[in-house]
Amino acid sequence: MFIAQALQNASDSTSTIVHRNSELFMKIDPYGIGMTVMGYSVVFIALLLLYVIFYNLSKAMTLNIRRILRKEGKTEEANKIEEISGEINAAIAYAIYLYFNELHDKENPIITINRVSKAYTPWSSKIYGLRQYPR
Amino acid sequence: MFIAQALQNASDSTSTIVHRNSELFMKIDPYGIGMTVMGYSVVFIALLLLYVIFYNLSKAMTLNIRRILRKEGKTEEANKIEEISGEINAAIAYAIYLYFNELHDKENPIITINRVSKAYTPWSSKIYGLRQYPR
Amino acid sequence: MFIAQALQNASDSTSTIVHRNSELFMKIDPYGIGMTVMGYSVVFIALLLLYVIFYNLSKAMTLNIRRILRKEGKTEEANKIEEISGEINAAIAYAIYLYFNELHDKENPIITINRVSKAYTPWSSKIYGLRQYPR
Amino acid sequence: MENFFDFLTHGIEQFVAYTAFPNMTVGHIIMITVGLIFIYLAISKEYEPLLLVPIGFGILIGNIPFLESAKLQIGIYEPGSVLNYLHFGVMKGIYPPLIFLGIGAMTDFSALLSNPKLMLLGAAAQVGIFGAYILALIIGFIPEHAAAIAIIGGADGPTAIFLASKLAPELICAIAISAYSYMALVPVIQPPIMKLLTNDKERRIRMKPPRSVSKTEKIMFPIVGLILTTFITPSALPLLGMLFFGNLLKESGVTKRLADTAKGALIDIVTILIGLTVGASTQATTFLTPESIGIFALGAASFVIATAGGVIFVKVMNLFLPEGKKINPLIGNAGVSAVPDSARVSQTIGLQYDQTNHLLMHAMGPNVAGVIGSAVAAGIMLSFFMG
Amino acid sequence: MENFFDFLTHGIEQFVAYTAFPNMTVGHIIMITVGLIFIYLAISKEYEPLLLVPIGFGILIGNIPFLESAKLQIGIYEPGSVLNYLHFGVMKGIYPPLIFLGIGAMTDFSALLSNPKLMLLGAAAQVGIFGAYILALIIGFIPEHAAAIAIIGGADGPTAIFLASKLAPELICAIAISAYSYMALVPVIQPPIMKLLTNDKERRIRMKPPRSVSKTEKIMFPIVGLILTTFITPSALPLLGMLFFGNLLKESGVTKRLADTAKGALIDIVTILIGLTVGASTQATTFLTPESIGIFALGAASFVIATAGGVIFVKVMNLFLPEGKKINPLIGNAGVSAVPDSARVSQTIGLQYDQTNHLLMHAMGPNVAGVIGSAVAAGIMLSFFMG
Amino acid sequence: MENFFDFLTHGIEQFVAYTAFPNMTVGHIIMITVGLIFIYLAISKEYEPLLLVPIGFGILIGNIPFLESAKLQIGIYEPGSVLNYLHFGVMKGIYPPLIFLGIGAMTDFSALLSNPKLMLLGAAAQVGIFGAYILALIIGFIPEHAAAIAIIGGADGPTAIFLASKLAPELICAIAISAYSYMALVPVIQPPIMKLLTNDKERRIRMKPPRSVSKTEKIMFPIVGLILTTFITPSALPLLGMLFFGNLLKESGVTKRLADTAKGALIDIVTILIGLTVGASTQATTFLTPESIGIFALGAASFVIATAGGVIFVKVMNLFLPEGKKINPLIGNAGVSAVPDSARVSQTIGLQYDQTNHLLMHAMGPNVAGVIGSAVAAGIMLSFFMG
Ligand code: NA
Ligand code: NA
Ligand code: NA
Repeated sequence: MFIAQALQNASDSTSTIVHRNSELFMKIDPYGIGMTVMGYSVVFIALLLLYVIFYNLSKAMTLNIRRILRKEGKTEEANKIEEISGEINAAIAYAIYLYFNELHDKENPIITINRVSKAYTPWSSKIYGLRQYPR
Repeated sequence: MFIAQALQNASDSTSTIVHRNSELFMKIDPYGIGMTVMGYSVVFIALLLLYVIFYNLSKAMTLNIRRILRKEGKTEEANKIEEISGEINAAIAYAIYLYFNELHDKENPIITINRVSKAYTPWSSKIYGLRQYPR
Repeated sequence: MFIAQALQNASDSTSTIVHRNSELFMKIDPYGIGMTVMGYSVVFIALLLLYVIFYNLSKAMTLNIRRILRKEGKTEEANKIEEISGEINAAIAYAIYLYFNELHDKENPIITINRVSKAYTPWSSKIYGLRQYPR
Repeated sequence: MENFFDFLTHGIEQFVAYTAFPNMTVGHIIMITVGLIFIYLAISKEYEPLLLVPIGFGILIGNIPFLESAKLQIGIYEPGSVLNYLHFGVMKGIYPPLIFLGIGAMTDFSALLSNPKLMLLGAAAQVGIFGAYILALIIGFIPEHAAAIAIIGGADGPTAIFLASKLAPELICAIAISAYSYMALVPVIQPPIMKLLTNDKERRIRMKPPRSVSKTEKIMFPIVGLILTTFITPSALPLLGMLFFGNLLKESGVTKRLADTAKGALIDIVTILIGLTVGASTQATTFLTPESIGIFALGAASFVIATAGGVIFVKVMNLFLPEGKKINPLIGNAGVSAVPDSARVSQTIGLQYDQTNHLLMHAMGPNVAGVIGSAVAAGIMLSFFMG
Repeated sequence: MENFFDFLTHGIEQFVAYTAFPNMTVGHIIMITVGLIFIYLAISKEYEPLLLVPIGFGILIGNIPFLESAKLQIGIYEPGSVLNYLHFGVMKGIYPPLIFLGIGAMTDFSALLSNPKLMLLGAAAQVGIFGAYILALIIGFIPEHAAAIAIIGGADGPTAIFLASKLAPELICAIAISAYSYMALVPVIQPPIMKLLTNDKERRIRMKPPRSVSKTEKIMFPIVGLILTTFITPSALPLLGMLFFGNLLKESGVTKRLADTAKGALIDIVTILIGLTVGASTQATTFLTPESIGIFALGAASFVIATAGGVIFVKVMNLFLPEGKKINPLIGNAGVSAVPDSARVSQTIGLQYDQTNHLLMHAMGPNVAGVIGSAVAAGIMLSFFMG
Repeated sequence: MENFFDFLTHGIEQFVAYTAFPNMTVGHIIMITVGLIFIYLAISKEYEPLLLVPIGFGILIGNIPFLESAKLQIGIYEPGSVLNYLHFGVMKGIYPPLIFLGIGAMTDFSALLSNPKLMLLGAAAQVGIFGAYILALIIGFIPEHAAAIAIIGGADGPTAIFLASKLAPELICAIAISAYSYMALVPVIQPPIMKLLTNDKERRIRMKPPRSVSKTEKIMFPIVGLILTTFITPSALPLLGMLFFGNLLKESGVTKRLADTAKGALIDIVTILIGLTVGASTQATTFLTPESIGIFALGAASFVIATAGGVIFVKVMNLFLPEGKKINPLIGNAGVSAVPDSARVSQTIGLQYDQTNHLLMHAMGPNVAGVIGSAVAAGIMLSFFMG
């Protein structure tokens, strides 16, 4: 039924459609329970999937990277992958500083992480070249 | 009469209205004396009011600020409020420099005043923090 | 005929015109030989003229500038006009560096030439003032 | 001559009639006061100044009284006026995706990637949206309006404006103002709720520092994120597409200059225009309505529900998490994606109970996840009503 | 085959017919020369280069002769051409307020605040506007055109374009070119008038250095300024609203990045587009008319009247001011708000008579006040004609 | 109640119907793969990343499957969608001239001015355009489409989009993608051809270092260049007018801030929008057609012809040039104006045969001349078809 309607909708103006659906909902979902149940679960599904994928991806990555590094003999770097307390403390320190100076600037999070993001990458190392180029 | 017209105008296109008024003026104010008298006086009234308000405001401010500073024992700053010859000379010097270099750049006036604008402010001193933040 | 058509075209929509001409070409220039002959020669004419003008202009300029410089006794500069091997080597060196760093940045050519472009200019020397002004 | 004095007197009459004074209403005074309060809070309290200063001044501009019948092309609702042209990007939902492009270019998702399970907190906080939807229906809003209002609970100005422009154009202004106001007030709204719902032991939970995140992960995130989230809710494409596009520009490492402009000149220009026009659209004659009051009430409610929802969700998660992996519920509020304010709140409150327990890094995760969460929620509502 | 040579010959015919040469008129040559002069003055004399280079090159672009009947979508007046799209912002008066936003963000009103009575000089100089209005009527322009032309005396390109777009769209181009030309020529026009109207003693008057201005005053100025001026002339809102908005972004201290963009990328982009399209709209076939000549004559007159008015007004004020508080009439010209050129003129002339008497700081006051003054004048004229 | 479960089931049905999964086709998968390849090449191989990253991500955005019948205003071809608004600048050919403005502001024509005869190489390479035109007609494209496709041989994205928007709007997307793809692949396409057509002696030819270029010459170039080229082909005005305008802003020396913005924020913003929308317009349902394949084949051919043409032309010139003035044919390819990539190719290949023979400087000349050459060619074709 909905689909049929959707197809038929194609001929109407947006607002007409919106309003027709709205009236429908007023009848069959007057308290929005249905909308809540479905909407909230979809939001969860979406982020849950994202979680699952990156949870496994990062696992794979870490192993993979460490293997590469080990091969290159960069053992200390390899271990660095695990813990970055050094950077993180610096980052936090800076974050706090920013925090107390109340710089309302969305870029803060970037700054706090910057050094971390310079971690080893399997991609072409040329990339780093670019980051320094002067605007 | 004008108002009535205005209300009736509401139904016409802009250009029609403009032209109707224009013809009206051609009849009753052929030399623009009326326009001049009224227009010029309104311009004066506007800026005169601005003058009156800020003349008194600044008076109030200065006293008020000096009181605060005195309370904080910042006597020398308190006096600085009155005269800023030091800054101003620097400012002028720079202005002259710019002037002879003919930098056609509307931002000059800012630069020439900058130090002055850093004068004491009753607002949250955090403000200064922001000014330095790197773009 | 074409012109007449053009004038008559004035009343039609762009796409109609385009299509009418297109059909015409399909008849009389099915293999695009005509288009090629004319188009390619016009491109050449345009750039050939540009060449002729700037070939002579630059000749004139160089002489003219050297004369001025000689008058001002800046002989070494005068000779510099001829050869800029110094700059050019620097420029190339930098170009190579950029090249190997593969900075895909259209501004490269500018940089490689910059110093060169600071050569003597008969225009008001004030110009230089501006180039340094801080954004 | 007599004619001329006629003109003078009439002219003065007319001039006076066109000044603000005879056209002023109580509404104008109220709104101008509101505008001044916004500006004061922005400057002296520094509540989201980049939003409140433009909006506040916009409110002043939008509420200078004028003779509307005279078609002087001043008001934002008068075709041909400059404000009306600039408002187009709000009415058609064009500005929000551009803002998201810039936000993507300035957001670092490392915090999220280093501890992916925090993504769920970004989902949890969206309960504020659906809670507000139910409340809105109860107090009598029709469903499409209820949905547009409910999205305020997403704590995302652009998302709210975008959804409202599709579902309830006549309410855009009130919804936007309400959304931005409560985002600015996050530091005031959230702390009491967080303290109410947590016990001392929970507030002291320490989380291990996030791990390093590789460049590859950061490059893959916007790509995988786009495909995954928009495959589930294609109608969130305008928002999420731009968000992830901006983020790829940032992380690719080879498009620095584009990312810099996207998070610099571009987002600044759009921020100026969106703030100014949203503010100006609060023209007293159209803004001061019962609906507006209802919208503000619902907005407050949605933020409370969202914050509570986030905190409680963490407490539930902790029931299933092993010792040492437990999450500090003080970062639950951060799913309310007023980036980075709600994360800062977690940090402050955390420090109040343990001077050495820095939660900011951990709170950034749910914080950015909340942006994605509310965009998805908006997408679902869109498809429900427009489909 | 025969057909093919037919095509070749016709093709060449057609090609030639489409080149500039057969379509060139004396007008084109004149205008191209004008464009070259603009560029020369801008580069070698540095008269307002940020305006004259774009306008000058725009004049060249607008006067490349082409077969107009062929609808190639080249000309600025051909629907569908790029120039036509970019010109929209001029025709609808959208660019001027955006320029004012940037000007507000780069203008420091301290000089004005430190000595508020200088505001009156900004009003005085606007006599140039009304003088020109009377002259325009006398030489036979119809009132609405006379008003649009008269605003040139305000020495404010954006204001002139804005008013013209509402009252005399067909004259925008000539009015804008005239306004910008004379603004660039301020250093040439004003000095003789200033010397003529002042005596040696007056020229040496020293004024005490302006006092410091507090941050609060600078923050309150755009707010109070907006409310006060637009309450009196709401129709000046599009210009003054943006001017004061930009200034608040600058002075608030918490919106630095928005102010930077407003006075940087944003105003630059609009300046490029406004200069280019205003220049290009001088298409010989539509621009070279008797009206245009009249407009240029009136423009010159208005600047002379404005300068004289400013200087004389100071002399009158001095009659009522006590010794030591007298104003140097050499800053009277600065009410002609070609910021900051007319202020620079005061400075140079002042130095010619007293090597140690720096008037620049004092002249900046009337200079910025003049911007407000002419915007108010434009507002009044708008309400008179559109009301 | 029964009603409610009805709703739930239907809701789920509907929700699923709106997700991407039921609407996905093989085409979508193909295009998404293409998008991922673009992004991979841009990031890891750094082929024109500033173009390929936006286009590649745009392809992803444009190929998220959705229920088109539901009018959700998602797709770039749905009126009212954000992408549709942003695509306007492509459809109407507004973005390309703005890009040219920025290119002009960042291009230094010194290399060309110091050795003007290199301009001819910029003309020679345009043979690729006309060669492709003939081929396109042979494989059966109608003339106006053939012309729009042929311009790909000009190796100029903006020029291609501009011409296509006038002659073949329905093919813009394929033409733009093809043009940008091959521009990115220049380092792969050209070397073999260059080596094939030159002998060892030629490859070692040394050219004397270019002479210094005076400021005056650099200022006169955009002015003379504009008048001369557009007098011959007025229809190239939108492109060449902007190119030379930008260059004057750069060289005038008095409009630095305008040039900086033109080659900074402005070109970045337009690049983001043009890349994103061109990519998004590859919506599988409309993009995957036989025409598109033909267009890609012709694009490749045109680049090969252009490169060969440039190299051969140099060899012909050398027959007439005296010893010591001969040109190294390895810079012949540079007439293909993928600035500065094709010039870089000359440099690398040159170094392969003589470690000390730097051709970059010399190759920049034909490189920038090629931009002018292809714009002129586009102008001619426009006048032929639109006249
Ligand atoms: Na959110
Ligand atoms: Na003025
Ligand atoms: Na080319």
